[in-house]
Amino acid sequence: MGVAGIVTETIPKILDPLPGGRHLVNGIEFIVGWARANSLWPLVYGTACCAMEMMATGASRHDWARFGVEVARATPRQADLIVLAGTIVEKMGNNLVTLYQQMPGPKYVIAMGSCSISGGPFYYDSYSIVRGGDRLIPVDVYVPGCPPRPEALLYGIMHLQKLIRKEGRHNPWKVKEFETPPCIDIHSNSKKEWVEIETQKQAGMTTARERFKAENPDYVPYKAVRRPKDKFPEVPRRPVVQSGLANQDIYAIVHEVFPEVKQVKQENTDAENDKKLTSETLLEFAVTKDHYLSLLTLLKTHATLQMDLLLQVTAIDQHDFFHILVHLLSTRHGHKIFVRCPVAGEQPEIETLSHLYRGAEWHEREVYDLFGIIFRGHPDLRRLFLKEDFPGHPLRKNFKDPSRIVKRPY
Amino acid sequence: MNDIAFPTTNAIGDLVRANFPASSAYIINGILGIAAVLITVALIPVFLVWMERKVAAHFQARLGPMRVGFHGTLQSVADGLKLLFKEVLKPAGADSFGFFLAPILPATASFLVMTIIPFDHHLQVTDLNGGVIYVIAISGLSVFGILLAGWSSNNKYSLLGAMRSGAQLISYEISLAIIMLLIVLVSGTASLREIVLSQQGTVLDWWIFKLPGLGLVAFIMYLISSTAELNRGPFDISEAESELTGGFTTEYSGISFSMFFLAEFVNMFVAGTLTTTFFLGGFLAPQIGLGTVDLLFDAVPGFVWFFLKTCFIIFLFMWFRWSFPRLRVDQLMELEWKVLLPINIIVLVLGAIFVAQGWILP
Amino acid sequence: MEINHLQAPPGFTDTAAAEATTEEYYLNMGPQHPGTHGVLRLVLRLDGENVQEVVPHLGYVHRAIEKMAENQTYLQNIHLTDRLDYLSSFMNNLGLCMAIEKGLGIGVPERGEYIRVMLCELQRIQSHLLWWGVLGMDMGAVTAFLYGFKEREMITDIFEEVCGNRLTMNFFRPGGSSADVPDTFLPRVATVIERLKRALDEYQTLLTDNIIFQERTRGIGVLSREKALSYGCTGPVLRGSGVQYDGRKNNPYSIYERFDFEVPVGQGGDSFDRYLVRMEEMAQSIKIVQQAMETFPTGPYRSKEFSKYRIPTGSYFSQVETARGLLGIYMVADGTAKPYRLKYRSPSFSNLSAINEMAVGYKIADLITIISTLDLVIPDIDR
Amino acid sequence: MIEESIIKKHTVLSEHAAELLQSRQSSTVKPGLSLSQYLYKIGSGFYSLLKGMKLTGSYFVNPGKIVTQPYPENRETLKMFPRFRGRVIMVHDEDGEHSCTACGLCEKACPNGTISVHATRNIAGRKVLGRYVYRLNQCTQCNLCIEVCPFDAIRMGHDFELAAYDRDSLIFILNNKEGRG
Repeated sequence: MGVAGIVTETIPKILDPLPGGRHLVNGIEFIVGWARANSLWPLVYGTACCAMEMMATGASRHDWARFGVEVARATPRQADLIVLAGTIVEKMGNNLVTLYQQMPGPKYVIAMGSCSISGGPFYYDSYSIVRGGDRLIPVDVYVPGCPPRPEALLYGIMHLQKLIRKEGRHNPWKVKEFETPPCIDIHSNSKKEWVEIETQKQAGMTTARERFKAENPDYVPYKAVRRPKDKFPEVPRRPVVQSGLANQDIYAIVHEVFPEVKQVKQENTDAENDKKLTSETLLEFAVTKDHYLSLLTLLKTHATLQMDLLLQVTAIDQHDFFHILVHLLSTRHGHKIFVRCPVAGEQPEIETLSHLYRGAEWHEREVYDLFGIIFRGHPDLRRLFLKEDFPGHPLRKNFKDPSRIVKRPY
Repeated sequence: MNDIAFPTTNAIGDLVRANFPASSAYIINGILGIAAVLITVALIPVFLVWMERKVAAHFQARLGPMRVGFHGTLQSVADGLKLLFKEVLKPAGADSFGFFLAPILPATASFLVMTIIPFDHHLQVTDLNGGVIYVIAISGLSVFGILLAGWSSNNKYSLLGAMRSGAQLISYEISLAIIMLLIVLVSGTASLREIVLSQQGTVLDWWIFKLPGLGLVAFIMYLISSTAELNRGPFDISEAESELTGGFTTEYSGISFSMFFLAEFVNMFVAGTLTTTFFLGGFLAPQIGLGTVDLLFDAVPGFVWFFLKTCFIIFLFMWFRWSFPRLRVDQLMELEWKVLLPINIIVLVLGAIFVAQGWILP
Repeated sequence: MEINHLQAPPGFTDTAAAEATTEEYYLNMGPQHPGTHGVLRLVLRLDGENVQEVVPHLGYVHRAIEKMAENQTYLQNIHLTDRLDYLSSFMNNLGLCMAIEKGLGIGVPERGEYIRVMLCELQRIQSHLLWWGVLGMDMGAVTAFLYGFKEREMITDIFEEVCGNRLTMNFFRPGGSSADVPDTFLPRVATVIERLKRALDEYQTLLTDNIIFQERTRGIGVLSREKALSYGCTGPVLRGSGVQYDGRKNNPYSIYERFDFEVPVGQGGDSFDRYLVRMEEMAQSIKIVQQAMETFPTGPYRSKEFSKYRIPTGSYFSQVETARGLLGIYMVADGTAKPYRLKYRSPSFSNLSAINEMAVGYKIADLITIISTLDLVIPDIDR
Repeated sequence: MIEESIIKKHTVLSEHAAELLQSRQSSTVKPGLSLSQYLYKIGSGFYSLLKGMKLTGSYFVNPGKIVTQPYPENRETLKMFPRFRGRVIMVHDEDGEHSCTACGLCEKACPNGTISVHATRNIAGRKVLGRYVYRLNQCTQCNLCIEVCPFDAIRMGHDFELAAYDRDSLIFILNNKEGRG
């Protein structure tokens, strides 16, 4: 509780009965409130886009130092204000609570931006979001916006200063009890409530309706005027200059070495000239599991292809099997090659590419984390984004976790 | 040579000596002196915190504290009061004795040094004839506070910060001591009052200009090493916010943190006063040689000149801090041992030659 | 995850040298740390001040954008790309719009292309200004942070006037942009360009020429050419290591081949090279914006508007050179109004993966400088 | 045969940066600087520090360079750009009528489920707008709803001073009256 907490509680009990004691107590409370309000030291904490607007508020043009909010301390020990700038994610949740508990004495929280108020754009369909900062720590002021303007944050800070000045005797150290509202689908919930009100209202309206129809039979309904749709011309696509080797040459080179590797037929190309590919369609090879590694070593080491940069290794869940996708780019020529390899089974396995491209380590860890595909020979296959004890692999189409995901209603 | 009649007499001291018995008068004078120093030490950080934030703001093209009193004058009062009423936390596993002793040491070190600084002819608590040696000894004390704070708060960042500042303060004390040695050598006395009086005469008699090129070089070296002593400016590697989150003050909150905060600004004031005492002629008014202007300057009491010069030096410290990036630890050590130390030793030797040749009349 | 000091935490190669004279320890630069630009957590194995090994932990701002993308229409996905790498939100929008245009086979009128190029280049300058400011603050020169933001606010005013929001614009649509540029746009851009030129010289004196800055960045965090390619780094990090690859030149998209600008390439691959590459890029972007202003065409700003964007089945890939590197958007459409799979290849993800290569052997202070010259945006990594 | 032809020679950095790079090559060689290099480095280093201080000094000396726009004091003169997206408001003409016909297009276009359009049947039995619920705490001001509205019924307002003490006060009902039937 700390010394000063008890002091501000017990002073009034002693001084009130004394003559003029009340004015003295109010004087002390005013000064203490004024001091706390005018020297709010924010914690250096920012997770996402709102942190940029918080930095802009701290910069020269908006300059929150005018309010005494200046010494942005990196340690929670010397900070007395957390501005929840940015999305709060489940994994960051308990770190945020420990930060809040590490802060001393009278501490205040501003929830900045709709992510920290209610989960904002990530409310629906996200499995790793905390829908609102006040589910973890008691929030004093909510500043809506995405991100809110620096002036809006300054208005929020002035709002908080008003709150602190009024605090006075009430001991600010008692952490406010806060209840965490359940994660319900607000959108369809409000529709359900409206339907109940609506049925009641319509039930009572039948008699009024006949009387209205009787009184003015020639009632003509109001016709809303539509906004004129502005016409935009149809513009043909500009021919894209394909840098590097043309798709056919690459296909020819690969076809010599791997005759059975076929070209993934892009549905949007015209059907009959399967071979003649327009320059814009992707060159995607469908390869089986056993040729996967040898094809990729060929692509990397081939003298003319020189695919020296691995763009990404990712996967697609095709309901009964997965597609492993490897995207390669040649920085010398500029052409790109896409490789697709189907893997089946509940816990599919494939060789790793980390000895070819060191960057593949992280991409493969992400695919393991989100899809559950094992990469044999991977030096350090752990979950990359989610916590170790996260149930299941979320990017699979059949991932069901009602406790975390709120389905989008429309 | 130094008993020229000075206009201001030691009025208060004589008053006390007049109507109190001899033994108690000495004690009362001492207590009054200490009280005066403590009051100034309490008020100075309040002013300096405000000055630092306004100066930093104007350097950065912004306004700084504006709303908390006229142009933010009450801002540092609000900060101090808020820190007073904050909860004081001790992290689990922290050694409580060391944890709460640490903030006191740097503050006491700077209070002790304040006792012998000559603010004016008679505005000085005591005048030790070994003043400079006393300053060197006491300024070594603040290192203990920082090391103790770093070790006892059971946090890797504070330990890192404390080790860094330990190495930094120890190595920069050497070049500080060498330059003080040069001043003692050149002015002939070690008592601060005598050093100031040895700079009497026109502005050119100040040590910064008296020794031809030497004084300026020594002044710059002194500025650099005293910024490093303060853990400020390009040398704030001990509480580097962007690396060690808070350095040795990471685990301190409330009143214990405000002791470190206060000690930093009092130290800055002390470093400013020492620079003015050694190089800019302490409380002496700058005589330029034009008759009327000299009289006008003389009319202004000594301690006003003293504070003006100190504020200019403090402004320089702030200017360094807000214009340069931070040095790395090993670059800092390299700067001290490979750049400052050789130059200081050369300056000391040249100073000795000047004195031996008798070019400067101490 | 509790770190006990004797057993190496996960991810570390357990090669604590037996005969190490000084005892190594593990330091956790936690998710909330001023030096990690957001919520990136680094666990370092330190020998005194020297970094022996760095293991980044991600996921502290993983908001599952790719799972959400499968349940949102294409227009709603464009709005989400702002929040990926919020310092180049125009370029993210452009990436997804180009993928959709490739799917629907629609073109973009001249004025729409010019608006896109000018706004993207202005956003590149704005992002580099913020990077420059935060680099200065990470190295101790807090004044650099405020000077960087001073100019950045002017460009933010242009964006606010054009699209209404300062940071997350959601302005581009497949076929052009959602609204025309107001007529005060060109004069305002002209004044901002003049002011930026003077500002770049100021930055030259404040940081680039500063001896302390050069001492702290020269020869620090060297990333060799092969390592950069093998880790998949792109953008200024790759060009700093000497590889001449810039998406706007090597794989030209939109109308970049009409403007003539150079691609700065460093030699040594250390922090100072990456710094100079970005400073030079700012000057080049100013050149592009000036050329675009001179030949700014009139006419329609977007092509035919669709009420429902249904993209025929197939996989499409579009690539944009954002301020941090190559953003690749791989879209698998199944004919309905919602994408079947939308994968964002984020540049910071690969740039960060090379941190262990660059930071080993240097001090903690250098690690902060290296992270700063990587110019990371953590939500771009975690998506 | 393909490599050289394709890559156009890109000019390396501007002269200044190139010169720095050359001098960097020499300075990364750490062993020992010759005395002249050592003194030159101290001299040029000291000069570069002074130049940096001159720049910050110029900002300190003339207050004309201060760019701060003091928010609460400049409230009267502070005007948002015409296209600024504060929050969604419903356009009401002089006698309080709005032109929303509860078609629900904006509800479907919104990515975050911010808008709930509740239709009701009025006295004449026609479907009109009953209650237009707008949850500002979820809105990301992406302007999709306003672009899709066929009747220009909703518009982006310019107010940004919307901070509140509790979460529920950020849910607004935008229409004053039932829709015109």
